[in-house]
Amino acid sequence: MSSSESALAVELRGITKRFPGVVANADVNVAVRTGTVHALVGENGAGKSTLMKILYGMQRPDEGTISIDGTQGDFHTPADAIAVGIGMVHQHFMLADNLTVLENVVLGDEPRGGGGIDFKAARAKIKDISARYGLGVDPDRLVDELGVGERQRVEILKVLFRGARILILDEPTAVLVPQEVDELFGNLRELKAEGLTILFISHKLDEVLSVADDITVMRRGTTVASVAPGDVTARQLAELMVGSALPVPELRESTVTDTPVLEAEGLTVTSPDGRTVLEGMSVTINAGEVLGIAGVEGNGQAELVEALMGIRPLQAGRIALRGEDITKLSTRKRRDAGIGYIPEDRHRQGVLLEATLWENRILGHQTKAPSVRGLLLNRSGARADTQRIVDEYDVRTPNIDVLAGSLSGGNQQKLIVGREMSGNPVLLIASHPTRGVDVGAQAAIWEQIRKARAEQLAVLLISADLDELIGMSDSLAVILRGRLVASYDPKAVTPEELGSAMTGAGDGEES
Amino acid sequence: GGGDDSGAGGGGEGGLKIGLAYDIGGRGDQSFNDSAARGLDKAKQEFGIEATELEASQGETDAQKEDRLRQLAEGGYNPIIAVGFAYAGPLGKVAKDYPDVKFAIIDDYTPGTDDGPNIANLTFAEEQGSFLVGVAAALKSKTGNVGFVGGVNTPLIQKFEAGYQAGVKAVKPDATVQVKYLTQPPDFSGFNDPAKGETAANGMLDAGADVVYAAAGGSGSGVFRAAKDKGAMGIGVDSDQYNLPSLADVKDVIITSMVKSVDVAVYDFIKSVNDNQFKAGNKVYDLEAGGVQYATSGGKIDDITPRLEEYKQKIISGEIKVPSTT
Amino acid sequence: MGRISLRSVGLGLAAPVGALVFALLVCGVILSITGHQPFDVAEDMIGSLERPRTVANSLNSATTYYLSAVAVAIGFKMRLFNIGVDGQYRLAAMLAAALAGASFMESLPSVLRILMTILAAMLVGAIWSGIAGFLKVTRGVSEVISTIMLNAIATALVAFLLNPDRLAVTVAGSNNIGTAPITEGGQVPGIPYSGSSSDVFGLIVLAAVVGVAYWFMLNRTRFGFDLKATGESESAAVASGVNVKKMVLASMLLSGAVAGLVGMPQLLGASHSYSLDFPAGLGFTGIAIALLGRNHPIGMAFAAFLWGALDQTSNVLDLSGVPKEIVVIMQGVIVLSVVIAYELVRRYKLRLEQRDVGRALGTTKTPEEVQA
Amino acid sequence: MSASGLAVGVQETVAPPRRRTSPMIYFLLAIAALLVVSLVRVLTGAGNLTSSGTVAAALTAAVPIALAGLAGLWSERAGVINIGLEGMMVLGTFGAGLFGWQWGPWAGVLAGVVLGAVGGLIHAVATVTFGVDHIISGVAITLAAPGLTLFLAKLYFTDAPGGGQKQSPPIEDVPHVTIPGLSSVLADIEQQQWFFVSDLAGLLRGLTTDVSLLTLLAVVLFFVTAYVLWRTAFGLRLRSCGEAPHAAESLGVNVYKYKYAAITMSGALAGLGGAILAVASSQFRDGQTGGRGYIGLASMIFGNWRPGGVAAGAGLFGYTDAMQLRGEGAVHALLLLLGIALLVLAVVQLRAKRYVVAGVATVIGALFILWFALTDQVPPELVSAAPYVVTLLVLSLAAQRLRVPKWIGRTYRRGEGG
Ligand SMILES: Nc1ncnc2c1ncn2[C@@H]1O[C@H](COP(=O)(O)OP(=O)(O)OP(=O)(O)O)[C@@H](O)[C@H]1O
Ligand SMILES: Nc1ncnc2c1ncn2[C@@H]1O[C@H](COP(=O)(O)OP(=O)(O)OP(=O)(O)O)[C@@H](O)[C@H]1O
Ligand SMILES: [Mg+2]
Ligand SMILES: [Mg+2]
Repeated sequence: MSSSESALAVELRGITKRFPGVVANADVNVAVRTGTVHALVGENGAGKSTLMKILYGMQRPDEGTISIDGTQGDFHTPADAIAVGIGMVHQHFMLADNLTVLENVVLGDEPRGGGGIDFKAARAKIKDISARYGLGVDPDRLVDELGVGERQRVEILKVLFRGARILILDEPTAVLVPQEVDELFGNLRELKAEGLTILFISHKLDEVLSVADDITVMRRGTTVASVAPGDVTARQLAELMVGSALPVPELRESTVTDTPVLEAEGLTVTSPDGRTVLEGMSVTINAGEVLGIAGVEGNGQAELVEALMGIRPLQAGRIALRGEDITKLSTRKRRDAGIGYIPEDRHRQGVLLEATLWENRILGHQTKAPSVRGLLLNRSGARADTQRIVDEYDVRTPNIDVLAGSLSGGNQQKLIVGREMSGNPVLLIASHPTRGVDVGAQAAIWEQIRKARAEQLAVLLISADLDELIGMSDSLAVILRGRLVASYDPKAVTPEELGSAMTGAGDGEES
Repeated sequence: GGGDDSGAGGGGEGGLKIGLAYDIGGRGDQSFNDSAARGLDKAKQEFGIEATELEASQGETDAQKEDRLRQLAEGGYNPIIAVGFAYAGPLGKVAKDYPDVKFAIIDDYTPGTDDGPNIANLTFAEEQGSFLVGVAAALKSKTGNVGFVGGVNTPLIQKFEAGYQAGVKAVKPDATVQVKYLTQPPDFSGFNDPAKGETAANGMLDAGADVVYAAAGGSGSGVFRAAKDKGAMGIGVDSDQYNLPSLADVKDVIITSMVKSVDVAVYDFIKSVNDNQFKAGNKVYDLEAGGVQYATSGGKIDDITPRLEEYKQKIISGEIKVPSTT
Repeated sequence: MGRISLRSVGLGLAAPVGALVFALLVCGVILSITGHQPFDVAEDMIGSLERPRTVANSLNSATTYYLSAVAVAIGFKMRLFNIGVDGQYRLAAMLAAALAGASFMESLPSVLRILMTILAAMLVGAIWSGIAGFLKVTRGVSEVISTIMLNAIATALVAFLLNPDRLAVTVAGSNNIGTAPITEGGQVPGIPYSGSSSDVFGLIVLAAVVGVAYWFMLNRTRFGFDLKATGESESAAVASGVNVKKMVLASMLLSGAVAGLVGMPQLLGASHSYSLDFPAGLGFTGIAIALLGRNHPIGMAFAAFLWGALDQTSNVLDLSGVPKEIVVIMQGVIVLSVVIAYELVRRYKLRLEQRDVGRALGTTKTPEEVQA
Repeated sequence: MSASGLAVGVQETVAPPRRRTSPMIYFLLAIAALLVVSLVRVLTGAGNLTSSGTVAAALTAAVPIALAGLAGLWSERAGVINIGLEGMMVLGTFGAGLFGWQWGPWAGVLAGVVLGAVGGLIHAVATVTFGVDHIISGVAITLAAPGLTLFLAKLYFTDAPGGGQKQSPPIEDVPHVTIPGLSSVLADIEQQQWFFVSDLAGLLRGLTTDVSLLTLLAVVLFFVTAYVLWRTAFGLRLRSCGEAPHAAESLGVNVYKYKYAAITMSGALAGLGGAILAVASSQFRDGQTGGRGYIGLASMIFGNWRPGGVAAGAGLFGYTDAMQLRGEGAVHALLLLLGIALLVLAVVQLRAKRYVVAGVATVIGALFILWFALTDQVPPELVSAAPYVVTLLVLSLAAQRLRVPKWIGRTYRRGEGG
């Protein structure tokens, strides 16, 4: 450990934080040297975000002390943390969509002038920072119009705008493509060169090893190790995190047949403001095939999925399921025809947080046994089948009468996967099926997809996790600005190649 | 029925114990209910009697009205006075169960309430009084264009309109009468919205009217304000509005008022019971009985009182028959 | 499980009881400040409940309030705010009254006549609320605005129709105006209540039926599931295959149909004619009761009775010189404090539930156990 | 229940990239509208359509509604639905009655504002501190306020001269102002009945003649609101609480504080609206607000949560209300106006290839024109519905590009974000 060699920017000692039913942080100790990039790793729910929120004054620790540059601090609100030069970019973006970039950035620290906000000064300062770090942010755009990458940069700008000396980045790379990640790391190195201290959380261990100066590993709410990147491999790090080996996404032998299950032709979708978001896209998936779609978020994946599900109207195009035209069918009819759907945002589309597990079992299957009988609900049928899913998919819950909202995200996801697999679908549309899910659950979900594929299920897999895509797909396509621009053989492609195709820089080959 | 209603009944031993149930608005509405209150006050002073006043609430049912009357009857109040036609149904039922209690209802004489031997119906010939103020309006108007602002579009207020129209036309057959009701039932805010009254009156004045009759309860003050701003004339309703403290600042435009003497009716009724002279059935307070009249306070119509008296006599004699519907 | 259910029963009772006590306290303070005796007032009100008539009248008020609340609750369950129950029931009652009073109805058998009247009212209510539903799904017009506007338009329409040239008849000597009285065969007889001069509305049965149907619809049918799902998360419902537009239209129609019933107990059981003094504003009371009863079929029944009883016992206050508006204040405070109490209890329950989940899953381990 | 209601039917708004409509567009639209109205005026001879009297009355009628709408805007911009506006207005009318009667109209206005603010504060305690459903709290306040005021009115007003159980003694009015000279010149032009010119003169005269200081105050408040909410740090923070409170929190903004400020301000403005109503009517009366709080709420939604839109919504309502109160003739002419407006809309929609809307607009428009042509008068009972019908029609046919504050109706608790 080299922490004694230079001054400490941040020192967390004995931090404990309890939530009802959970000890999120238990006697956590972290020391961060000034002018370094310090990575924090750990599986889902290990307590990383909680710890950072405590450092940032968003939550109060039950026990423990925080020292900044050697001085002990007592942060009641983020304002206190901001005052001593701490800035935080949150795991989930903290942006107001209906405000402009400028408004989002200056919020809480507005330059004043002439009785109001000095917009001119603010604009100049934002442009200046944006130019200096190559963030390329236009202060007058509405955040609503921005893509994820741009939003990320706005978040960083917010922090820099306040002149933070200590930056906390909670999973900043989760939504970025490799090129964007490189850019971000370029920025981080530049910041470090200026003497800033960076605290950085990521699940991507390669990244961590490439950018961090020090690494702290958390498990189950406490710090289990502090290591230097030179001393460990990704594998060792992973084992420190979970206490066991990492699961690998991979398919075994090919099960692809030549019976097309999904045939979509010329799908065109326009957004409410008239932009074409999906342009003449054609997709075919055969029984037993997993088609992976790679792409930077916001290039039409959501629209493709929703168009297939009948949630979004088509301007043009035709969709057939097992040879039958379903273009004009409603979402319900499509589900009845055998489409299962794992949505990307489970809280928005996947579960009713305030309904019980067994009621959530019925959701999406309101027309099918065993949850209904004619026009009436079949409560006992639904309950029994929910119990089956809970058992088969290892949903961790005390019983099936708890509200879905009281399960962790991973367990909610397992319930959704179990539900969508029931009733033997012929096509599964899976959007980011393992997003934000810890390794155990991840392995379980992959296993279920493999099993169904072996039983001739066709799968459309959309994911931001390139390893998952490459490992789980039989064929791969890249989506860019509403079109499929390239196809790859997953056995032969590297994440880097995919990444450049996703940003439009690569040259995909037909396969 | 039966059970709990069998008790009580007859009046108190000493002085009378009067129960009075107001319509929505209650004592102090500077209008109809207030007039009843004045009659009660006068009787109280004169006969040294005891009285309890209850009041209706917005949107209540007949059952609540009935309950109100029953509570009075049970409480030994006698006589009991119901102010307003809305009490008609409930009163009919209650009166049957309390044959010894004397009841009076103001503004209603419908089958069901007229047959009770213990109910006095006190009704008014509003159209007759309105006729006379219509005559006054026509005589005072220089433009031959007058207005009528009704508070809420109900048959009762339509009676005022009918008489007023007839009065105007009697003097100037080709005169224009502009008519506006502020709200439609069950939105009774038209009796409570001077701003609406002012807007409506302004519209009439802009369209050439120079006298406006405000049969609009509390909204009248807006009508008078409009008249005052535009140098026009206004006619009040129910009581002699020239003398109302709440209208002191606009009183100089109020040339007359169609006085509906609810106070007289209430007082007379109490007196009749007090003197053991109660008479059931309809008592019409018309011009002849002095139940309706035009006010002369302020002296603005002194010049035309002879003409008005002339018409009044013709109505009393039956020579002119005033319509009660338009 | 036994422990949990005991706990939830206790918590379930804590909220309303605590709130009621709080509301009484507030009113007591107001009364004391203004120089009245809170205990005397309470005694008067409770005392008046000993009169059978007051109970019967409370039941009658509750019947109407309950129907109104169910109409509102159907919308609430899927986050539709039908402020228009008021206009819907008035228009429905007026037209149904005109139909029921029409002379050609006299020849029909009583049951058929009543049935037709009630169906007509439901139809009118549904059409009127359907306009708001239609505008919402086709044009995205907020139902809050459209129902406010439709209330006022209904008022004008009723006034227009309630005219001797159209659907109304005038009675000589009366200052009232209304539809032709419904003759005996078209009326619904009351249920005698021992000791009371007024009967209990026969249509209290209808209210009960509506309540059971509401419960059944919500908890036992696919439609009800879709309705609740839409209310809990529109986006999740859409993804599950619910056609939200159809649901909006359907639930607005349903809500309007129930709203159409609101005026029926009063019309067929007491007034027998729609006239100027037909009670107005019941739609707004319905909102308060639905909120108080938390859209729950039984909860709303209690709320409706509480409300009715408060209304009916208020008459007695004027007799003792206490402004009866204290009751309205009490109603407002009860709504607010009940809801605050529920919220506090809900948070507490959630914490308990999370703790249970945590305990069951063993995530509450200490760091030592983890490291082991 | 609660929250902002269902999004169904509302066209998703994606702000058109960087296309800011210039004020010139609005100006030209207004001119075009006035042209159509004056055309109809000439065709029908219904002078009331554009007379200064109508405009003045419209202004007076619009002010309390506009203030209620503005009140709603303050609250909802901070993320809290305020359906208690009606109740807060009632408190305002009572405050004005009680204090205005004894200490003059300005004291009354102040009292109305303070009482309204107290109502707002209660709403804030319930919704912000206790996380109560916003609708419930609002309904409870609307329910309790008239009860409380009546209770107190009986105590204070029953025996006062000119007062009663349900009304206060008279309140004096505040001064009214007229731009000297201008009014009479405009009056002359208005008299000429020239096409457009006279109509414009009528419009201007109505807006500059005999205007109550309270009306001016209301107008000023609209500009102040626009400035404070969109130009100052306070306003930015307040709006951010309605859009993304956790983002605001993460930047050190005390969300509770801003919500409290916004809702209290909301109550104060609603109270002001009520007080103005009472002062303009010379007294407090039970039931005086007559649903204006709800109409204000409607005008706020109509106005897309923007001050200019709220003013337009309240203005439209005030205008049609004034017109219907001032004489039936104008409402009859309104049929023609609506008919023409609908046909214009049909053409616009046709060009945008929205055939269904265009078709419906054409049919309804033709029906209105037919109704106009075949009758001399709208039945008086129906006339009173004019403002509501017009508002509903405008709303139904205008595209619903509403942008609701994102966090509206939802509970915010510190430390639960991210
Ligand atoms: N506000 C809260 N209330 C209750 N429990 C919470 C709260 N926030 C976090 N937790 C719990 O604390 C634990 C740690 O959560 P935290 O978000 O810090 O994990 P994390 O390490 O950031 O995970 P991830 O990798 O998924 O972001 C979780 O088990 C979660 O259940
Ligand atoms: N703000 C909060 N309030 C209450 N409980 C919370 C809160 N945030 C998280 N939790 C609880 O923490 C647990 C899971 O939270 P956490 O965010 O760590 O899960 P996760 O596995 O990371 O899933 P996700 O990817 O959806 O965040 C659940 O029990 C949830 O109810
Ligand atoms: Mg998480
Ligand atoms: Mg985290």
